[in-house]
Amino acid sequence: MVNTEVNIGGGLKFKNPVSTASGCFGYGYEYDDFIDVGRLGAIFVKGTTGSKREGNPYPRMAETASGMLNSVGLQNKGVDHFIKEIYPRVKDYNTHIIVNVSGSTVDEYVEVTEKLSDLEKIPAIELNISCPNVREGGMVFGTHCPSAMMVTREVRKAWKRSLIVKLSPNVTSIHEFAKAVEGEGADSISLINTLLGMAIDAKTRRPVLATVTGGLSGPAVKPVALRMVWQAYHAVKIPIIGLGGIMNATDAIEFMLAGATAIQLGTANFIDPTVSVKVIEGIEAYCREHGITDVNELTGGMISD
Amino acid sequence: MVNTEVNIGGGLKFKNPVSTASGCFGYGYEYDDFIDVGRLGAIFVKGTTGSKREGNPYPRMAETASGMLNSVGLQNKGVDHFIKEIYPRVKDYNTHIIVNVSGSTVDEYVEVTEKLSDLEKIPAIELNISCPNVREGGMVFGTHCPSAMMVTREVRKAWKRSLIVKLSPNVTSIHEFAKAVEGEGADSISLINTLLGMAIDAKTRRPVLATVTGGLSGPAVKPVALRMVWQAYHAVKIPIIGLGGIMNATDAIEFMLAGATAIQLGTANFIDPTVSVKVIEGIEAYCREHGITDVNELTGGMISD
Amino acid sequence: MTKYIRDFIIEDNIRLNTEYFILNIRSEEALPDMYPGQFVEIKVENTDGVFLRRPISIYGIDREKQTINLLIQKAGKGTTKLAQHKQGDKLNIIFPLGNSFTAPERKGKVLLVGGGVGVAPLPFLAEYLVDKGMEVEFLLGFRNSDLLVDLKNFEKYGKVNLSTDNGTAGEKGTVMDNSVLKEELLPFVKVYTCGPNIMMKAVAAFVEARGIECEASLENTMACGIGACLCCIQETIHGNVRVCIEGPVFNTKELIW
Amino acid sequence: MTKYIRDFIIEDNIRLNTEYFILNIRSEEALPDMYPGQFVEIKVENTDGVFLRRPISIYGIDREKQTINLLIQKAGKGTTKLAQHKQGDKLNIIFPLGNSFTAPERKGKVLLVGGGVGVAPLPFLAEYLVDKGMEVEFLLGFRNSDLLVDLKNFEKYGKVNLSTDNGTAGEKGTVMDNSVLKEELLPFVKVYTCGPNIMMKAVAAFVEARGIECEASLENTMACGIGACLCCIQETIHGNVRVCIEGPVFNTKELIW
Ligand SMILES: Cc1cc2nc3c(=O)[nH]c(=O)nc-3n(C[C@H](O)[C@H](O)[C@H](O)COP(=O)(O)OP(=O)(O)OC[C@H]3O[C@@H](n4cnc5c(N)ncnc54)[C@H](O)[C@@H]3O)c2cc1C
Ligand SMILES: Cc1cc2nc3c(=O)[nH]c(=O)nc-3n(C[C@H](O)[C@H](O)[C@H](O)COP(=O)(O)OP(=O)(O)OC[C@H]3O[C@@H](n4cnc5c(N)ncnc54)[C@H](O)[C@@H]3O)c2cc1C
Ligand SMILES: Cc1cc2nc3c(=O)[nH]c(=O)nc-3n(C[C@H](O)[C@H](O)[C@H](O)COP(=O)(O)O)c2cc1C
Ligand SMILES: Cc1cc2nc3c(=O)[nH]c(=O)nc-3n(C[C@H](O)[C@H](O)[C@H](O)COP(=O)(O)O)c2cc1C
Ligand code: FES
Ligand code: FES
Repeated sequence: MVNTEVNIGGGLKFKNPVSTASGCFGYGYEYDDFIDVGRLGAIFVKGTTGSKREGNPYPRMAETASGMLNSVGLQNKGVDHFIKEIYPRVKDYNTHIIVNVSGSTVDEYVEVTEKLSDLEKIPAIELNISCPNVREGGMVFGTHCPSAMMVTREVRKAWKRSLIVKLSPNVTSIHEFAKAVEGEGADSISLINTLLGMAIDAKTRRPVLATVTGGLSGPAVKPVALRMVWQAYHAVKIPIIGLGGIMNATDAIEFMLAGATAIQLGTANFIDPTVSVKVIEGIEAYCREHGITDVNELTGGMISD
Repeated sequence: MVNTEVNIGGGLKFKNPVSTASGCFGYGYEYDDFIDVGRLGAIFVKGTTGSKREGNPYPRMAETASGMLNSVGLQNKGVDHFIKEIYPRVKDYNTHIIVNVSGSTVDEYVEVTEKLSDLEKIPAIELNISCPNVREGGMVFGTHCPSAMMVTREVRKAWKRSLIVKLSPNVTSIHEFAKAVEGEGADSISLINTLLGMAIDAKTRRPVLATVTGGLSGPAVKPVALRMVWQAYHAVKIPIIGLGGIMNATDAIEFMLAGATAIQLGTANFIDPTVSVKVIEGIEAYCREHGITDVNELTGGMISD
Repeated sequence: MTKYIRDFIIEDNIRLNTEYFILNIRSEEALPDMYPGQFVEIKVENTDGVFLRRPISIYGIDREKQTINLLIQKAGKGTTKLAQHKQGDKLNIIFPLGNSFTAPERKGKVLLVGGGVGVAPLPFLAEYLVDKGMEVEFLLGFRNSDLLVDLKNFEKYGKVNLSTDNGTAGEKGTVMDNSVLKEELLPFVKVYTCGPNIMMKAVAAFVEARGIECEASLENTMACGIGACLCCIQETIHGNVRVCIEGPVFNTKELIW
Repeated sequence: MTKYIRDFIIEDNIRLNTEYFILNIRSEEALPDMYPGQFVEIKVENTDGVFLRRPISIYGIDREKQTINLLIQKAGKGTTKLAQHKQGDKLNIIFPLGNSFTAPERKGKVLLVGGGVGVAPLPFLAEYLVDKGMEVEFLLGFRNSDLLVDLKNFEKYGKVNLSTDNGTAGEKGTVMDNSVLKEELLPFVKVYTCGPNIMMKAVAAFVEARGIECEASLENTMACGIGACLCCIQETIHGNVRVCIEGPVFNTKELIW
């Protein structure tokens, strides 16, 4: 038997290191038909804001080489809707529901956080300071270190349970941000959010996305994500949740070897809605084959001379 | 007839916007068997340093999804060897030979630049402040704005002909660097160099590259490169040479629409050594089809409402 | 409605003309309920430049044989690869996706307007409507006579009015120029349309103005196809909704387009 | 030597066993000069996860038929795709690449040591050496008898000594355990080797210690194959050199490995 339980910090444990990324797994129930979502370590739900947002105009998606750009822009019905309509529907899943908290101002982040505090079955929030698809806030917090610190500090005051801060890859020094939010009391960090990218249609000479730029995800970004997880691992002591282009168990294991305690699957769910279960099983199979009895041995287990 | 001549600044013109990227086209003659390299707008040769460098240990390459990582690390025989052995061999190509000037210290950059000044048929240098694969210098200059400014300023003093500064994508705000080197007298900028990435072999649990991290290139990075060209275009007045994942004429046109005056082909040459000629012909065909008589109309020609 | 992910086996790949082909795919297990207007998402493997699944409408089903027909136009890399598939090849499919067309409240004649590959969901819809006692008529537009597709499969259900841009088959012009829309009193209780947005908008405007209900099946670019990513949005009077869940079929009155 | 980029047509794809196959590919134009040890770079199209070309040694050529034989082991995604190719398919090839093996200075007996897919360049080398008047003997190592490849093509040129890890064919053990290397006075004027690095190092150390010249064809990961990228480096007494240009064949004395 392989022990697959991992400790995410702030008193939070996942029964296995495999979770699904915000914005890529709806609220979980979209995948009910395909898998038992209760098998997941956790589900990170779509970015949730203070009030309802319509998101960005269409088109919002562009396929790229081994990846995709999106400019969804935090479309969601707001935190109150989440509490009233969605929470009752998902709270009894046999996995952790973690809310991705988003906003344009520190006050909005805090407002959302406070409202979520009343929900017993939300063991953690993921503070999204890295969305590239909103005009104000979002990525600005994630690419300006003092802002990242400030919003983490304020949210930390409002949230007693596990606090995960999701970092933006659109920065010069990821370790600086990792350290900074650790200093402000983050229990763990997740990375990476999407890389800011762009697509043009040469035929029409127009940008493909209505917002011109969008967030790049998928296997294309994996090498960058892996590098950032490795850099962050050497900068902080808190656990790291790694993501960015993970498509299978091998990718997941690479992220763990680089320093991740757990991983998230994003874009991969679009291509194979059953991928998360395959990754759970694949990690266990890898451990058995390699005589690893505790999945935690993988974390930071890269051998380098 | 389509006018394909483009103005790179500092008195330098390319007969067409298509050139080949440093480190990806050797010194040009490696491609003699496949194409008439004289058809190119320019050839950017391998990064050249003050003295001979052996580069990084093997392995130096990892294939990734729609891309590759390299950690060559500026292996070259030094500027004196270039002047004595290579220059005589390439100077009479019917195209511009542009030397990619690399180094670990400002003095080294200046030394290389000064030595190249004597070579009549080198109309421009490309200042490489963005190599992710050397320990000191290299990318440090490209990711720290005051350093980028300093090295540009010093090299500018030593170089009278066209000065192209090659920017690193591993920064939070590319426009800041673009503006900064423009302010120090760069005649044009080229971007992007490689994105810092990493690969791990889950089987051996070791990094694939001897240096652990390396530079990501190829179609995977194209959306990021295109976005940065577009951002830089809106930040500076000097011409931009765009690159990063260009594989065909359509990609090249997208970079021009985003704001590039010319483009470079890097990794694409490895997959098809004749690609550069196909791109030259493809751009002309596009112009004819779209009734464009001057390729310069493409630059910044993206239509956005 | 439950969604499935399954490997289908290609039973037949019928080339109709230079652009269109029909894939007949078979499931090893019984097919679940499916309704006209619904679509499938196909994984196109090993094709340079194709990363995401491709949405394709259900053209027809054969419950007994456990097969689905797909009418596909070679539009780019993914569909061109699909055109090359041979009998016996496997295709991984997520299905059935999206909502479906709805029958009119009262019985009568209905018009099904398709343009190009937008004709794909119409035979399945016609079958459904005929079953419900409607009288079906088609109005189909193609660029030219070389691109007509599988007309017999439409004629089974009702009269086919044709338009081609160059007049090489049926009437010359777009569907909007077709005489079936010119008649003073349109005899239709409901109009259904699928095709290029510009065509659907014109059809919708025309029939709405005459007090006739209209449903359109919309184009969109999709990532997940199952409501998880919010990439496939359409602006409606209810805000931005997902074409893969709340659509692809919309009452045109609800659309802001 | 001039390099070419050309589409070849697959004439035959011969499955040898579960792992190995031979591709026989034909050029429409006459073949240029090629030498043993040289390789080609194949573009493997439409294969998920394959971006760069794949280097494969020249296993044999037929000048008249304008064909090249390649002996390939299914190692991963690219070679597995190649294994699926059929007669008539096209393959884009850059060739001939790299330097080549060299004949010994004086005539005599030579030993060609190959391990696994490393046997690939040896028949072409044997043909060349026999032409130059050498007497050729092979020492080939495989994991087991199921993986023996095309031995007749080796036997044409000289005696074949076999080793398998489990003794199911030839002698049991690695090539280093084979009795042909055990004899007190080795009769060979030169030894050539190609296979896993660990094997080649052992062979080189052994024969060098006995004053015999040794050439090895090295493994490496390549991006361009034509000397432009500096990715395929080998450390030598002359510094880091490119395996695709200065190699793949090296006098083992020059290697720092
Ligand atoms: C609900 C739905 C049902 C559909 N039903 C059918 C059908 O029954 N038969 C059929 O042939 N096609 C159908 N389509 C369109 C089909 O999905 C696209 O033609 C296909 O995805 C193109 O893929 P490709 O790889 O061949 O083209 P690509 O190489 O990706 O692109 C080629 C061109 O097609 C455009 N394109 C790409 N994706 C789409 C898309 N989703 N919608 C419209 N244009 C697109 C691109 O912008 C580009 O100009 C349907 C689309 C949707 C959303
Ligand atoms: C000069 C030269 C000549 C060669 N000649 C032959 C030949 O005649 N027949 C033959 O079957 N093979 C030959 N090889 C090896 C062949 O190139 C690799 O097996 C092939 O590139 C693997 O591609 P893949 O996509 O199947 O494997 P991948 O899916 O890319 O990888 C599968 C495994 O193979 C390893 N691998 C990948 N590339 C190489 C490489 N270039 N060298 C060694 N291991 C690699 C990977 O690390 C991985 O473990 C030669 C290599 C070189 C450098
Ligand atoms: C369509 C889409 C919507 C997303 N929405 C959110 C979001 O609301 N909040 C967030 O933090 N990240 C969001 N992301 C980013 C993902 O959670 C993830 O960080 C990113 O896609 C990289 O992982 P991947 O390559 O596995 O997809 C979104 C990504 C996609 C593709
Ligand atoms: C093998 C390799 C070597 C490179 N060497 C250099 C170099 O010496 N100097 C430099 O400025 N850029 C170097 N680059 C970066 C390329 O010039 C280019 O900026 C990058 O690869 C992105 O373009 P591409 O995606 O078209 O390859 C190298 C890239 C590769 C792949
Ligand atoms: S395609 Fe993902 S929500 Fe519709
Ligand atoms: S593979 Fe590029 S130099 Fe050898």
